[in-house]
Parts: sequence; structure tokens; C-alpha cells
Amino acid sequence: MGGSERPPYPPGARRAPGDPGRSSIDAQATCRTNPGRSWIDGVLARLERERVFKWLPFVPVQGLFALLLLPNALLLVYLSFLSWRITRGAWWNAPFTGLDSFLGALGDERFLWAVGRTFGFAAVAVPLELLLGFGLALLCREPFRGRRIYTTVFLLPMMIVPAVVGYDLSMLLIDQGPFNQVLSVLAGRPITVRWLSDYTAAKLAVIGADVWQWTALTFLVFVSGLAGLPRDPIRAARVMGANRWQIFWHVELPLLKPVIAIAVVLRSMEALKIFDYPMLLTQGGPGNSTETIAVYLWRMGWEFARVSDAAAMSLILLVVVSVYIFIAIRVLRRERRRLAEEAAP
Amino acid sequence: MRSASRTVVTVLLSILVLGPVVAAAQAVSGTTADERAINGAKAYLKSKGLTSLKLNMMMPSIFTAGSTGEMANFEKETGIGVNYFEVGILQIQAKAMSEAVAKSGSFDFWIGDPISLPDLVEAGLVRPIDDLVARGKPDLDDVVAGFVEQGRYKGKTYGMFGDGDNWIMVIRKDLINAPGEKQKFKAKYGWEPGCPDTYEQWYQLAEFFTRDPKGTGVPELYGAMGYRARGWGWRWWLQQFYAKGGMPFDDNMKPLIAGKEGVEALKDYIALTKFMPKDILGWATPQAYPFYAGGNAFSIMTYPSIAIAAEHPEKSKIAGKNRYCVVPGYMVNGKLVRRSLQGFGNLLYVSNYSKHPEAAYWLSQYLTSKEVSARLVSGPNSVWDPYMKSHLTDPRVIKARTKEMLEIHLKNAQVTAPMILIQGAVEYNDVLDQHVQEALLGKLTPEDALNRTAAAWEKITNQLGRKAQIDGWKALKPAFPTKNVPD
Amino acid sequence: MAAVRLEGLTKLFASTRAVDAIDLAVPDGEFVVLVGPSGCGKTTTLNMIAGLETPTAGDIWIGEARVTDWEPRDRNLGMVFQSLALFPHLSVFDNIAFPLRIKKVPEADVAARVQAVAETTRIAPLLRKRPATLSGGEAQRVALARTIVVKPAVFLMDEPLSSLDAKLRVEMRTELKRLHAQLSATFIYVTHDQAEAMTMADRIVVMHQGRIHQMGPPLQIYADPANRFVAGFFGVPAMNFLDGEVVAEGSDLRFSAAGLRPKLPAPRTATRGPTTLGVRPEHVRLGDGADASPATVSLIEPLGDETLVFLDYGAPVSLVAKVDAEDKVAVGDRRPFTLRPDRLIFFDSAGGRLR
Amino acid sequence: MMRRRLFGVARHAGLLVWMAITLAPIYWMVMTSFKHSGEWVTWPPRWVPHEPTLINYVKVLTPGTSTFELGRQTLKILKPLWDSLFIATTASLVAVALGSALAYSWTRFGTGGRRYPYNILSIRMVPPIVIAVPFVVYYVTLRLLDTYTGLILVYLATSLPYVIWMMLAFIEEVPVELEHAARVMGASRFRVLGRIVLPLTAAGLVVTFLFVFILNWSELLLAMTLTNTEVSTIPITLNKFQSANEGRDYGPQAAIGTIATLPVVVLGFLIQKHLVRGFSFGLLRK
Repeated sequence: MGGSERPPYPPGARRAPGDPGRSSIDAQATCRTNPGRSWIDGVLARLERERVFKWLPFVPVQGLFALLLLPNALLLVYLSFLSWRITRGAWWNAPFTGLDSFLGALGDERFLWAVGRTFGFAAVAVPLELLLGFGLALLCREPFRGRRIYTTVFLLPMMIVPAVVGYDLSMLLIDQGPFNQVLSVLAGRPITVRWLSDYTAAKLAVIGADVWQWTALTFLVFVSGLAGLPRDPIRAARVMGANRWQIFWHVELPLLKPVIAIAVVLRSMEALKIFDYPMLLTQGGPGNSTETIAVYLWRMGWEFARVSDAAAMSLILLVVVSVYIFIAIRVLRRERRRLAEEAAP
Repeated sequence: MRSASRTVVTVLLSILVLGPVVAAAQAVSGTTADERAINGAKAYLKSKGLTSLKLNMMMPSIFTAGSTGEMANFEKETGIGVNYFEVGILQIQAKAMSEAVAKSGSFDFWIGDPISLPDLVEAGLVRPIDDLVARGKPDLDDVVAGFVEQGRYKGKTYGMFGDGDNWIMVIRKDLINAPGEKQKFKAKYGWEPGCPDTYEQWYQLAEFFTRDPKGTGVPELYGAMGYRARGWGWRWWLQQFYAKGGMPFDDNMKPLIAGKEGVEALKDYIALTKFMPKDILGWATPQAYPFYAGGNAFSIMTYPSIAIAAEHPEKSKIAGKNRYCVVPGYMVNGKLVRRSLQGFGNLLYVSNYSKHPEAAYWLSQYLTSKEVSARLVSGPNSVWDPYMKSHLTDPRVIKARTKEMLEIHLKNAQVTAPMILIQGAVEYNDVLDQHVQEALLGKLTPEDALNRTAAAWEKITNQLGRKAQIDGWKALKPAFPTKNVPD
Repeated sequence: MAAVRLEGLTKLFASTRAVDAIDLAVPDGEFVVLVGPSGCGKTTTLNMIAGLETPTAGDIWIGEARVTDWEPRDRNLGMVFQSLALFPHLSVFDNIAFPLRIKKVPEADVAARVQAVAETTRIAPLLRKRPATLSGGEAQRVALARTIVVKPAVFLMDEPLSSLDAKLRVEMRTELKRLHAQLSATFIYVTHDQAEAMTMADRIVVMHQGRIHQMGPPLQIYADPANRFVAGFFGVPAMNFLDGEVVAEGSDLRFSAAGLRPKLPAPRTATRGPTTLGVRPEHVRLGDGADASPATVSLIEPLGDETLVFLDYGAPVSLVAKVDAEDKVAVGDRRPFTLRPDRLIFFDSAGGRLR
Repeated sequence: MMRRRLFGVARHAGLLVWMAITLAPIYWMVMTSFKHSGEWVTWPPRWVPHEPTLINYVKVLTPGTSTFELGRQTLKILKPLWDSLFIATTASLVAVALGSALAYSWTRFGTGGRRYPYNILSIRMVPPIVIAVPFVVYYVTLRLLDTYTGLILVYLATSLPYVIWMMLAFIEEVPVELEHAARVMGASRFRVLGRIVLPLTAAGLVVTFLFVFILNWSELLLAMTLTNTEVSTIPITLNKFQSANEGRDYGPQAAIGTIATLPVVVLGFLIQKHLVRGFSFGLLRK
């Protein structure tokens, strides 16, 4: 106690009298009155005020978005209204053609197929991942011998570079390869499916790659979700005479809703971008059977040099995706709000 | 504008008219093209006040091993070395396009196929090299007729041709000569087995030599091999289509592929596939060569570099057992028409955005000189295929490829047709590729596939501007061979 | 040492007035308790004094200094939190040493000072433990030790005893009082427990809906509440409130409600009309008298030394009386009662005190 | 009792099947990396190399140009390995630092409004191919094409949404009173971050770092678009040799795959028990 413990700033040094509400620390003045503090402390003290401090991380982040993503978005929109190919001079000289690129894109069967195909992949892969992940998580729910080993192994695929997965599977899936060998043993007759060059099988291979790798993630999410289930409602239901199935259906599943929401949003968000597996496994072939949006746009932009068309398609895609984004975000918001309400007594 | 004679005339004219003034002052000394390249490079370095220089080169990753030695030699001689930037062979186009946008100069020159030339020239990426050709006098006159045209577009030279990728047919003479086989074959098909003259004959050979004694559906020996994978398969169809006498477009750029020739060629193309390994739909050179060299197939239609794999003393199980054939054809109006395709063919392009385009050019000239190209072509790991007349007589090349193969190869060159080298080629080809594969997979009927391709081609042509495309197509037409069969 | 003064202190959250223009002066060394139901703004007020919340308007003075805009660390305060806020990743020793190290006290002194404080708060054997392994009382003392160790001029306490069980809580009250006496620092203590407020405070500040309703010494607050809210908040069981009206009966004034008409002390000048009468249970007497009203016993709650008797006198709400345990009362007994006239308090319909 | 045991057996059966499915491809890759070229493709396939060899690793890791089995391909793996490591680490570190600071600011002060994290998440949902072409145009003007900085910035932007969402869950768990206590005791806001928030969310930071590191370490499309000669990453390198119609130099590629996988898997094991909380997106009960 005593003088040494007193606030280091004499009253008035930080704020001019009669100047309510606004800060006006003068770093120089601070220096003079407090020789113990360097100018760095002065700056830090200034940054520390809540109205400054809380914006500190926003400056670089928003700056990054504003400088990196915004100009690109604007450029994308601008390009889509032109008729520019890389083979037609500089983009700023390209003729303005209004909605032509958009109309062209909507009339491009291949594009529409690619969109449909990509959503189709997601529609098959994501539910599969959810079901598998959920099933495995349920099996690993209570403690038993070997549980740690299982969970450890199940998380492995997530940690592997998708390009490596694509490469690895391309080795396993050749027609005289290990995968067909295993199938043959199981089936008791020779199986020679051309996983990489058959029209339908190649689609399955791409979906399979996604499922193999990302079931790990849904498994992880569900394991944590199940571990976090509150015990009392379940106990209450048991006391009330509910059987295992009823508890699962009426108590646990509703409580797991937010977790399911995360898994769905996380996975479908990434599944719509699918690029690596078709690129590495099949190059979009055979035919165009595994050509996803990303692969087609890659070709459109970089091989066919049709940048304006690619830009228009990108924007159409964005509109489609934003419907999904809108729904996903509403779900997330609702679940978070609900949880906050439940948490408050 | 694309015939060899026209080129020679153009070059001669430019030398005659402008030459005495410009070239005399700048011509590079040296008796051979590689010497001139070295001298030119040295002079260039000197003029820039440099003692050494590293050029960035983009190349398909498959190409480095065969070429690095010669680049090291060039660096030893001149001080100009190369950093390689390897890209998947099918992504070269994308990377080049991206550089056309970027204009970054991040690579000085690159190896690419002729298909992308028109687009890349239009995109402003490729530097015309006529001025440097005039000064360096590369061995263009030794390049097989027609090939040199592949590096030219709208009257200017853009790339040094370096890889004679017209196809060759290889069959297994040991299997034909096996006891009893000839007789059995003749009894069945009525002709002495050997190099097929027509695709029908190839089909018969393939059928006969496909050996599946246990009936497992996985033969011990496959009758035929070609390429059927996405990105490649269309080229093999195109060759068959040309042999049918087909042309992709008429003079107004109306697609002609969906006609009788196209459909028949496609049916034959599909029929032949059943004698090929099942996974052929995903294979390219790195899969096909070892498979063939492993003695697993009777015949293959592919790049001439197959000889290196097939005759490799250690890695090949069938060295010395191969017979090289002039490509088969079709009977058109009672006459046999054979067509080989310049199915890839690499060019050395110099970038417009290079800081040292001249240095890059000198290295290109060095690599495509008679002497150095012979070394490249005969190298143990080479994927460069013979493309100069002098290769035929070079003992090193003969040793690596066999005399028989070289003679056949240059015969094939006489009936070699170009791919569709006009603006938008990549897109035309991709659409064709897609539909050919869908027909192959039974997703579309051959007629349907080709009709759809034709419709898509019309769309592309309209987008690019019909007039410009007609001009491009007309300029390409002279590059098609006039002979039906080689001499 | 420092006095604390709040001038027109206001805090808005969105549009709700959490704290509404409070004026308060806490003299140096006083033990002040802010008390009120949850959501009354007392914690927000404390946080503003600590500098953890920025006031929307008004000023805070500590000692001579106007600290409204100061960072908490510059205010020379000690604060004990409801959750105790022990740092789970630090040992007890490091928890106590934390403020010293922040203030760059030399490490040798740190050890000595921590040891000394640990002795006085009787936690010396716990110094190596982690907070998670401590019992409630131990954690409580660690939190105190951590606050005391820097000898702040002002102690802020935000319901520090709420996590303890009933017995420990009573013990700790005494301990805190002793601590206050020892340190002779200013204590500002926030609680919703009126018993804590009554037992510990030099002065109580009653808050409700962001405003101060009354301040004063505990007994004064109890005996002379400023309004119906304060009256109802203090005392267990709560004060009886009877709705009725003041009527004139001859020269007398009487309070009339249900079956009950007690006479009011003579010098009342209050206006007639609807009024609420407040009377604490200990001021309700059983037994006949001049002014007695009839009633039936509906419920009894023995407390040990005393007994609560619920009287049904005809109104919807029973009247509670606190009687000596000796007095035998049974449910159903008819027991008339009287109200101590000098202890009757009157409120208007808005809850304001009528004097 | 009988039913219980039956369930136990069935459970193990189910789990073992998936374990086999999970491990087989990884096993195959690792085994192939120890095989001579003659054993890469055989019928029947060889699940165990008959003559294990390290030659593939030697080839892949030898600096400079190494010649592959087919005698055609050369590959410098060390440079991409280093580039990947540098780019992924830097981008992930900065993203974790900025993103968690932002998550902190949002959690504590509501900075940016209630919808901010959701808005940021929508950035992640946009397929990167959509902006690939304008990105090149734009990066050229900024001279960021084919630079470390360029790729790091892109990865930073694309991993921030994940960082923010994962860190929200961890930061919300730190009682705000701890921070108040520290501040009253004299700590500045920065010190509170360093001494209280950071240690208490350390596990979360590590998990988050690992996850975005995996994403950045694996990213292919943008890397392919935005690099040329100067910068190269592991996925690009693999793609060079894998684009379906290109090389099948199985052995060396398996070695690259194994090398690319190993560090991440080891890291993953170390922080496995913290992984669970990281993916709750703040939607799990405590």
C-alpha cells in the first residue's frame, strides 16, 4: 500500500478535464509524467482500450478479405459480362456482351451435367459418410477392450493428403489390382471391374475415395457428440420405462441434432468442391462420367481459354451454392441459439 | 502455307530479300547447327555482359530424363543452364494458358505439343523465332517433310520441332513364326500373317492371337494394344478416320466426322478394343510400354519410342522379337490408303515474356541440331523420336532403334497427317475425345457420338468466328499427305 | 486507502438500463454491501468500479483520481469473484504470485509475500496443489489470499460465498469481517443474500432495477425501509403486506382490511384511501387485546427457538406471526392477534413509503 | 448375458471390417514404397514385398535430379517438400493466430456483429475454382503469382473460417471471470491473452493448427493455379505423376505418399484426444 501502489497516472493525465467519453492519451505526456514507461507502453495502453482492442484482429483479417477476395469477386463479375478468351488479347479490351455468357452457360449441357453430377456425388457420398460415421461412433460408444485402437485407426484417413489418397486408390483399383483380388476372394469368382475406366464404376471410385477419407471426420464429430450427451435426460427416460430404441429415437437423436447439423454442413460444404479425386483418379473420364464442376471449370478456363464463359458459370454456380449456404447457415445459427437458450437456466 | 516447299520458299525469300542486309551482319559463325547454337549463345551472353545464365524451362515430367544430359553439355559449353519445371503432360496447356494471362516470364521456354500452338500464339505467349532462325540456320532442311510445318502458324515459325511422333505399328514376329501358327492362321483367314495392310487384317490378327485358354476373361496374351484413355483415345480414332479418307471439316468448317467414314472408323475402333487389356481405358505410355515389353500383347500401335522399351536388352522380354510395320489402312474406292498420325510431336517454344528469348532459342537450336538430336533420340531413356533424315543413317540411332524400325518410321512419315491444328484445337479435341470414349463405353451409339461431336464443333466454330477458323483450316490442309501409301 | 465515489453512473445494455444514474459515496475503510435480487445491476456496478465494464455515462472516483477511463490494472483494486476465478493451469502458489509477478515484484520477494499471505489465510500446506484439487473452503481462501497479497486499497467482492455450503458460508462471513478489520481497506461487497448483507455491512446499499432504493446501516434499513421493495427484501420470513384502506372513525384513524380494523397511532397525517400496511412477523402478537382481530391458525412452522404461525383472518393471504416457541399453538386454534401500532409501516399503491 | 456377448462379437466384427477398409490402402502404399519395380504390378498382387528395398526412398530423397524406374521421369522431391512445409506451416500459424484472436474478440465483445462467423464461413463454402482465373489476373498485377507470399495469403484466407469456428468452441469454454480476475490484478489485455487465454486454449490451438495444416498441406487446385516455377507443393508434385494418363511410377510415388503422410499422422496421434472438441463448432454441450 502507500504511494508506490498508487495508480501510475495522476488524474487528468489521461484525459483532459471536461472531455467526457473520448480518450486522449498523449503518449508524450505519459512519457514525461511517467519516466518508467516507454513509448511502447503508451502505444500498448492505447491499443488496449476496449474500443480499439476488440477491432485489432479485424484489421488484418478484413484487410485480407478486402484486398484479396473482394477484387477477385469484382473481377469475376466483370469478366462474366465480357466475351473474353485468353486467346483474344487483353481482358480490358474485350467486348462487352452483357448476359451472353450466362445464356451460353445455361445452354451448355456439359456444364449442367457437371453441376448435377457434383451434387449427385455429394448426395451419395455425404449421407454414406454420415451413416457410416454415426454407426461406427455408436459401436465405439461405451468403453470396451480395443476401443482406443479402433478410434485411432478410424481417424487416420483424414490426415492423408487427398492427392495421396487419389494416387493410392489408382494403384489399388486397377483391374488386375488388389481391390479386385479381395473382391474375387470374397465373391468366390473372378471380379474384374474396371474401377477407373468403366462409366459407372469410375463414379463409384470417386465417391468411394471421398467416403473412405472423410468418414473419419464424421466419425470424429459423432464420437464427440455422443460423449457430450447429457446423462440425466437419458436416465430420466429409462426410469420412465423407455427401452433402448425409444431412448435413442426420442431422447438421444433429438439431442444430437446440432452435431448432425455440423457434420452435414462440414461435409457437404467440402463435397461440392470435389476436384482432387477425379483429377487424380480419372481426369474426369471415362467420357465425362466423373467430370465435376471444378474439373470442368478448370478445363473451361485453362484449357479452352474461355474465361468469360467460365466466369459466368462460376457465378451461376455461386447462386446455386449460396442457396445451400443460406440453408446451412440458418441451421447452424438455429442450433447454436437453441443451445445457448438451453444452457441458460 | 504449310507445305514444306512453301516453307523453304519463304525462308529462302526472306534470306534473299532481307538476308544480305540483316543476316550478314548478324549471322552466327560455325559449320554445324549445334556449333552455331553454342556460338550464338556465347555471343548473346557476352553482349549482355553475363558469364552464366539459368533459363527456366517447363516440360512434361516424362521428358526430363532423356534431355537433361544434353542440357548439361550446353551449359558446360556456354554457361547457359536450365532449371526444369515439370508439369503433367496433359497440364502443359493449362499452365501455358495461365502464363499467357500472367505474363510473368516465369519460364523462358517449354516443350509442348503442336495442338496448343494456335491457341498459345493467339494468346500471345509464343515468340516467333524467324529472326533467330535466319541467324542461326538450324537444321530445318533435314527435318522430315511436314514435321517442320507443325511449328508454324499463319506464316511464322514458332517452335523448333523435336520429336517425330508419327505412329508405328509393332507386331510379334516370334509368335507368327511359332510352329503351326502361320498355317492355322492362313486356314482361318486366308492370308499369310504378317504386317497388316488394313484394319480388317489387324482385327483378324488380334482376334487370332488373343489367347485365353482357360476362358477366364483375362487372356494370357492380348491381340492388340492402342490408346483408349481420356485425353488420348481420340487420336487413335482420328488416325483410322483419316485412313478411311475422312476429313474433319469441309471448306466451310462444317464438320464431316459424322459421315459414313467416321462411323465405320469408330465401329472398327471399338471392335478392336475388345482384344486389348481391359484397363486400357486408363492407360497411356507409362502403362502401355512396360505391358507390351513384358510380352503380354501381340501387337501395338503407338509412338516410335516403343522401340526403346521393346528392344531394351534387360527390361524387355521380347527384345529382337518385334517386327515394325507401316501403319495399316483402308481400301478406299478400291485403293489402299494408309495414314499415320502425328499424334503428339513436341516443339520447343520460346516464351514472349522471357527475359532471354535469344538464349532460349539457342538452346532449342542446339537440342534440335543433327548431331545433338541424334544423341537425344538414341539415348537410353529417350522419349524423343527420330524426325530427321540423318537419323536414318546415324549409327547411334540405328543401334538404339534398329535399322528396320527407322526405315519403317520414315516410311510412315510419308503418310503422316496432322492433328486438327487450328485455333481452339484443345477444345475440339476434348469434345471429340469425350464422345469417342462414350461410344467406346456403349453409352452412345457411334452415330450419336459423332453427331453430337459435330454439333459441339459447330458451336465452337461459331464462338471462335467461322471466318477465322476457315482460314486456319485452309492453311492446315496442305499439311495433309498426298500419297496414299509410302514409296 | 481510498474512498470510492460514483457519480451518475449509468450502463446501458442494448436498450435496457442495467445501471441507472447511480450516485454513491463509499468512505475510506468502510464495508459496503450492494444487495438486491439478481439482475438488479449490482454486479454491473461492481464491474464498472473494477473497470471491467465501461460506463455509458457517469464517473467513478477512487481516492483523488477520476478513474472512469482507467484500465482495471491501474485502479489498485482487489477483486474476488463469484466463481473464485482461480487459474486452473497454475498452482496455488502461482495463483497467489500472479499479481505480484504482473507487477514485476522481484522473485525473492514474491516467495516471501506468498508464504506470508498463505500463513495468515491458513493455506500454506496447499501451495503446491492445483485449484481443481481444492475443497470449496480452501479455494475460497486461496482466492482471498490472491487478492490480499498486493494489499489493494479497495476490495471488490462479487458474491464470493455463494459457492460454499451453508455452514462454511457463515464461518467465512466472520472471517471476512475480521479481514476487513485487519486490513482497514474499503470493501465493496455484492450479494443477493440479505442475511449476508445484514451481518457484514457497515452500510447496505439496496439496489433494484438499476437504481439505488436505499442506503444506510443494516438496522436502519431493516427498521425503516424506504419503500415496499426494501421492506420486502429484508427479513425472514418477509414482512406481511396487507392491502386495505385508511378510514376515519370518529376522531380515530383506522386501517380497514378484510376482517381487521386496527387503530392507527394518533399523529398520523396520512391521507385516506387505499393503502398497503406492512408489519414484520415479530410485531404480530397473539392474544386478546383492546384492538384484537379474530383469526384461525392455518399452518405452523417451528424454527426451534421461535415458531411461525400463519393466521387466516379472512383475506386471501395469511398473516405470518413469529412467536416464542414456548407458546403452544396448534393448527385450527382460534387465536386473535394484535399489531404493534408503533411498528406499522404504510405504502402507497406504487410501493412508496407513506409517512 | 448371451445377448451381451453376441453384441460384443458383432461389434468387433463390424469395427474390424472398417478397420481393414481403413488400413488396407495405407498398408498397400507403405508396402509398395518398399517394393522393387518388378513387384508393383503383378497378378496376383503382392501384399508383402519379397525383397524389401529402400531404393524408392533413396531415389525420391536424393537432392537434385533423380531418375525414376521407367527411365523417363525425374523429380526433385526435397524442394516441394520444403515448400509445402513452409507454406502450410506459415499459413496455418498466421491463420491460427489471427483467427483465434478474431474468435476471441467476437466471443468477448461481439465484434463484427452476431452474424460475423457465419458470414466468414460462407467464404469457405465458395468452391475455389470459381475464383481461380481472376486470381491469376489479379495476382499478376500484385506480383504475387508463383510466390510463397501469394500462396500463403490464399491459404490464410481459406483456412481462417475453420480457425474461427474451431476456436470459438474453445474460447467460449474459458470463463470470462478468469480474465477479469487477471485484469483486476494488474494484467493488461495482452498479458491476459498470453498468460490466461493462451494456456487454457492451448489444446484447441494445437488441434486447430493441425486441422488447417492438413488442409493447407493437401490443397491442390489453388496451388496448381497459382504456382509456376518458383514454388511447388507436394500435391502438385504427386499430380504431375498421377494425372491418370501419366506416370505410374508406383514405388517412388508410394514413397512420396508415405513421406507426405507420416508427419501429419504422427502429429495427429499426439493430439488425438483433443481432436474431439475441435470439431464441435461450438455446438456441443459442455
